[in-house]
Amino acid sequence: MTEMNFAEALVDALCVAMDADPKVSIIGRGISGHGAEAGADKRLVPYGDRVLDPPTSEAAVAMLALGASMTGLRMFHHFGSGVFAFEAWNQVVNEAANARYMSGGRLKSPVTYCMFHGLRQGGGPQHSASPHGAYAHNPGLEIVMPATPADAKGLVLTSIYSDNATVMLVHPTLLALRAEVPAGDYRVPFGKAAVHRQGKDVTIVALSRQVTEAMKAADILAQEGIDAEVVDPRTLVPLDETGILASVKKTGRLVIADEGPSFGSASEIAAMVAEKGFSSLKAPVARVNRPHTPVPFSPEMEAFLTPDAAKIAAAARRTVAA
Amino acid sequence: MTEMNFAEALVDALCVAMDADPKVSIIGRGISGHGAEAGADKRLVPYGDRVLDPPTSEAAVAMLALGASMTGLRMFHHFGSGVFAFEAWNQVVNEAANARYMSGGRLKSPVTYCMFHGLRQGGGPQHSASPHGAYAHNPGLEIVMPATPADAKGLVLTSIYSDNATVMLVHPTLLALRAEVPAGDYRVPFGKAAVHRQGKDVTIVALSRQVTEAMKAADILAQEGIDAEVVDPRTLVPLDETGILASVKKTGRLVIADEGPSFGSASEIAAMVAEKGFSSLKAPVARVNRPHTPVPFSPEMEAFLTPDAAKIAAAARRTVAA
Amino acid sequence: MNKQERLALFECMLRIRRFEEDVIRLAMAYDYVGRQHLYIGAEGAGAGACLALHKDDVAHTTHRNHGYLVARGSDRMAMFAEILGRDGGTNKGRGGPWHICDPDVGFHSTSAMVGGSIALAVGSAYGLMKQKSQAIAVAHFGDGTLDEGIGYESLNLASLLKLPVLFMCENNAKPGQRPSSMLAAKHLSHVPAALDIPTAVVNGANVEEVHAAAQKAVAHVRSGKGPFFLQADLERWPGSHQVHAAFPTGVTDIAMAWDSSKIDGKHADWIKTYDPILRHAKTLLAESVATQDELLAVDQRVTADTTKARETAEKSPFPVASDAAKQFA
Amino acid sequence: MNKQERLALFECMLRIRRFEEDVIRLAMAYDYVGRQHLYIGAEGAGAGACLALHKDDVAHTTHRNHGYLVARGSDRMAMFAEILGRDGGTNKGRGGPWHICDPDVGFHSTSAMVGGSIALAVGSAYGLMKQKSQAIAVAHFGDGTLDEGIGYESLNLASLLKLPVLFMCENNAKPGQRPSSMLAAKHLSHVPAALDIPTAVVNGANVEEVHAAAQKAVAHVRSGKGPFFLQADLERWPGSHQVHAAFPTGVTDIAMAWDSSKIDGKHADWIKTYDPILRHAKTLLAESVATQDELLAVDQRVTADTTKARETAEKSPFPVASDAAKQFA
Ligand SMILES: Cc1ncc(C[n+]2csc(CCOP(=O)(O)OP(=O)(O)O)c2C)c(N)n1
Ligand SMILES: Cc1ncc(C[n+]2csc(CCOP(=O)(O)OP(=O)(O)O)c2C)c(N)n1
Ligand SMILES: [Mg+2]
Ligand SMILES: [Mg+2]
Repeated sequence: MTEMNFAEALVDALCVAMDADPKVSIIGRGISGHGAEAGADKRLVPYGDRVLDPPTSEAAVAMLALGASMTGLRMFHHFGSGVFAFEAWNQVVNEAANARYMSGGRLKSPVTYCMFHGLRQGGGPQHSASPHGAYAHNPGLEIVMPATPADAKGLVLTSIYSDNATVMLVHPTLLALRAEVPAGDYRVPFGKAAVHRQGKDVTIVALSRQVTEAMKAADILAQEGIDAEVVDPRTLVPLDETGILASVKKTGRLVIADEGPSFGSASEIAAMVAEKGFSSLKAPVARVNRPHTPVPFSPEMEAFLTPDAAKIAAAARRTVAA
Repeated sequence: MTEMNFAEALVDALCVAMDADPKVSIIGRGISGHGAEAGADKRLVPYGDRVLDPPTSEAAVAMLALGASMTGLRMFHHFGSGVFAFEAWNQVVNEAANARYMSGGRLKSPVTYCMFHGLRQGGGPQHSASPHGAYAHNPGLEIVMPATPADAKGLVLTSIYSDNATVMLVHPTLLALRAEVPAGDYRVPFGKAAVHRQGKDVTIVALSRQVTEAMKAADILAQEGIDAEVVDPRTLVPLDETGILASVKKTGRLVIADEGPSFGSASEIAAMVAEKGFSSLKAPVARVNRPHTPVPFSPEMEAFLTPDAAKIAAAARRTVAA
Repeated sequence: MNKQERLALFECMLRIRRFEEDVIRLAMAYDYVGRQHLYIGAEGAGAGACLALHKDDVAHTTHRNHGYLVARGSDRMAMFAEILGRDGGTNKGRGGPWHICDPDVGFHSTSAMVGGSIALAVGSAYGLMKQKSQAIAVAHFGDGTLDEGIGYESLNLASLLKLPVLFMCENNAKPGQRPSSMLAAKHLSHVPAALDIPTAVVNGANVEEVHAAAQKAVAHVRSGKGPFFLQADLERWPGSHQVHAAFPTGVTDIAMAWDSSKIDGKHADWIKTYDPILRHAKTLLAESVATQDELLAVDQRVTADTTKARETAEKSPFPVASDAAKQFA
Repeated sequence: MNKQERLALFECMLRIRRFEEDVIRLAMAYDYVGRQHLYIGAEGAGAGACLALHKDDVAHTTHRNHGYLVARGSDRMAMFAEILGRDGGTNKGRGGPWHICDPDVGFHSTSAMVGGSIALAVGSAYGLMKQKSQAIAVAHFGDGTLDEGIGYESLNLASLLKLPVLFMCENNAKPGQRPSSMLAAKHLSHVPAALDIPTAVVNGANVEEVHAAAQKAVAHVRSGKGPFFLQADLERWPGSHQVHAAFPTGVTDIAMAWDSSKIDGKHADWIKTYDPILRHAKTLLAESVATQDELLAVDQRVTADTTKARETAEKSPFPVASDAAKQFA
């Protein structure tokens, strides 16, 4: 265990994988973003041309990664912002997602597509998307959203060693988050939620940066005598339905905190519980999402749209009171 | 009123719009598909170069439509299969969707993007997507899914005269469906569900081709003494929440029939009701979707995955028994 | 080229033709067989290129894929079975006609998206280069691929990184019909040339010309000099975009190479002057490389093999429907 | 070119420079101001091209957009206000610095996606042509756009349909730094040339050269002959990709054009030999088109206007936060 920030944990995972396996190969730059944590990427320099800095051709580069993965390389391709990856939508959701299944299992596609998502302050209408729900909607992809430095490391390593195409979404505001991270080849299993806080009154299922906000909300709620359980699915596909249902069974109440708009991840989690955990529910499900609108640049407007601890706490209060 | 098939109704709407307004302009070919209904497109021939047959460059062509719409043309762009439109994902969900809002309302973007979706028998892994849920996840777009010839005509005309970017998804197996269609400039409002059948025991919310299947299911159920109400939202964005909630309030039970996989439209409708109509619900919500998997070519496997009347009826029975 | 090689080209082309004819028969017999994009008429390009490759060279193909797989020796029974969605298919029935995958003979993913094959082949080339393989990658694609931005991006990537990839473009964008591409370039090959990729253009109906050019191109790529763009110009077979299964030019009778009275119908001209198989047969006869009987014997063998493969496939079982949502691990 | 025109080019460039300097000041003062992509150092290209346009010509720009808007007379107060996210901004604060939109002076959507502006401009050209307008469309974009497939597709569409669009490419992909494009083409302009689009290449630091070439290119496009590709080669301003607001070359003092003792710092060389504004000032002085005092007077006016616009914007209100989800109808 060493304390490091999320950006360092991401890069540490890549170094561990490259050291252990000559077939691991990386595409992209700015894996640690463009902010104060960007220096973490320096650890990649000694790996030379195992880290490819590609042209601004997202579609062809995504296919380069996929095609190379079919020859046996384990590819990790960072797109930068998730909206840049939109240029490679067909390549990720229709080519990579289907590749293994449609070959009848004859091909493997060990490729990981990583990208930033989220309301990041000043991203404006074109740079603020949180597309994890839309990716999860396309069968064949594994969808991964680390919320802590340790999970960042453990999920990167599991992604790299998965023989399926994986999409990982990172919130840039998490890059600075510091915590203990296990050393070496640490892997976090897919499909296993993390319960960050036990509670009995209400379940808060939170994704990515909203895990931090949910933990803050739980602190606020605790002062009011509301005992919240905070559950982070960590992977959307596969989704730990059992873990989520068990928590809702205990608390009877569900709040979902996610930056994505409607028709997305929070919708799926709510629907799944309304189907399979209906008898546990004592109150309406509540979603804390960004409203269904393009994202304005103006800072106060953006803040108005952004899910946060206060909004999560308010939803939890309503749910508990219902 | 004239009886015509869905393909003819689509084309009729385009002709009505082009006759009334010289600014209406079309891009694409095969609007009526490649099957027995393809002949309907012949009515477009006399419009000459108001119908552009473009190169296989989905991204640039989608932007051609968007850019032209900003100069005052009302553009209708048919992509062919929805998976081809994946090549223009960024252009539709990040450029067109944001254009009007991000200009502070100074630009209009009267562009309609039309495409086929769905399990169409033999489409296999790469040609069977139903991406309406993923489109709906991107704020700024209006999402339209006609299920009848009259709605096809009325929704095309409303789309063309909308000043926002609109995405319309058509199931190719609907093209042959025949019914009465109003003459002239007939428009169907966005955000207003159609109740195709009144019932008191269970609400079936169905989309696109599943409306036909839901009506068949309702017939089957009627013979068993179950009185199903069939509701077609017709537009996903805006969604007629009031109409859906009113139906669920009456029946207390909800089945959603949609070809899309999870993390999509059915998820959103289920979640919305679990939030806003929870007190009406007497039983778990049930979704009839395609399972979360790439789509195999093999015909019996594809049939196994495809939502149909029998599966809808089975879900309704379970719900009523719960 | 020696006799054996020239006959091998003939046999390879004929194998493709007989295969595709049986695909039409299947499409007539089974209504669920997907829309067919047949390789008839393009055999000169496919056979000429594929016989210049090594077994471990990695190819990616488009929707019009059967010809290459047959040329490189994929099991035809398994190919037919795939087209029929059977469990014994190359892809266990999951892929269907557009996605036939056979890594054993060098075929990785086949994409039915225009622009898919070229981009994946660039990826294979990257993977092969990083793993210091002697194999090269091949992108089989049509002129339509250069309409797509990803086609251009892929050419650029290959040129930038000097990747070992052969771009094998089949250009059937001939005037008269709606072309499969709409490119403002005066010549397709100006696009790769602008990106500093060496190019050559050959007549796709002349299998020996294609083969010689492909051998040169492959040698260039294999020697580490980077990509090469080989363009075979083709005339579209009249049934090449058929929605309903049909034999517009009829079943090929090899005797048409010496007895033109057997040729008739609306497309007699195509058969007489264009058909790359008959053309090669005529050359072999004219240059006394083979006799009519030798050619007929090859045909008999190929036809028998093909029929047997098809019939076996037709009898093979479907996968268990309820396994549809099971993923491969 | 007469004195008035040559001075207009000077004033236009200076207006852009003073604007961008104030953007840096704002970025230092307000932490929420988005990442800035400034037009400093490229004024020769922007002013040279924009002054060759008519008011109703429709332009689409990239993330590096301020210069064009200033050049064509967009209200600088509203531009500053937009950069500050204020209600009085060009886009009511919804767009921010990357998306400034001002149809009144010919600016439709500004896209911050590489490849966005070129593709939208092709669309505008299509719309203008269909409506038989005399106006033309202009795509302002950087070399990076030719990395993206959509850039290539857009060139092809314009050439195929003979659309009235000027492709105005600013190429700052100079060796030494990480370039903003990675193209295997020996020259960028080989790409449009392969697609049969006429091209010209000019030195973007020489505003008069750019302007003359732009006038010719615009005349070609306006006469209905189809698209034209004009490439201005530029040297990147040291702060052109700044994440944190800074003045790497300092605030421009026009007197540097005649008094080089005022030039110092790490980037003195760039200022002395490259700065397009000082370069033009020197020409105007050397050719006795203007005096030092005249130039200083222009600067005084421009600086005062700019400051006033900025200060007004800083005092202007934010939009009501709770209106964020309201759509425009
Ligand atoms: C991205 C995408 N857009 C459109 C299509 C539809 N489509 C199928 S085949 C084809 C033409 C392809 O032409 P070409 O590559 O030259 O092959 P050909 O059929 O001429 O052999 C098109 C446009 C597709 N498959 N993928
Ligand atoms: C589709 C997409 N991919 C990546 C980016 C990230 N990006 C922002 S600016 C830039 C470089 C653009 O280079 P160029 O167009 O030459 O403009 P310059 O900054 O050199 O003026 C890139 C890659 C983007 N905005 N959009
Ligand atoms: Mg072709
Ligand atoms: Mg540049």
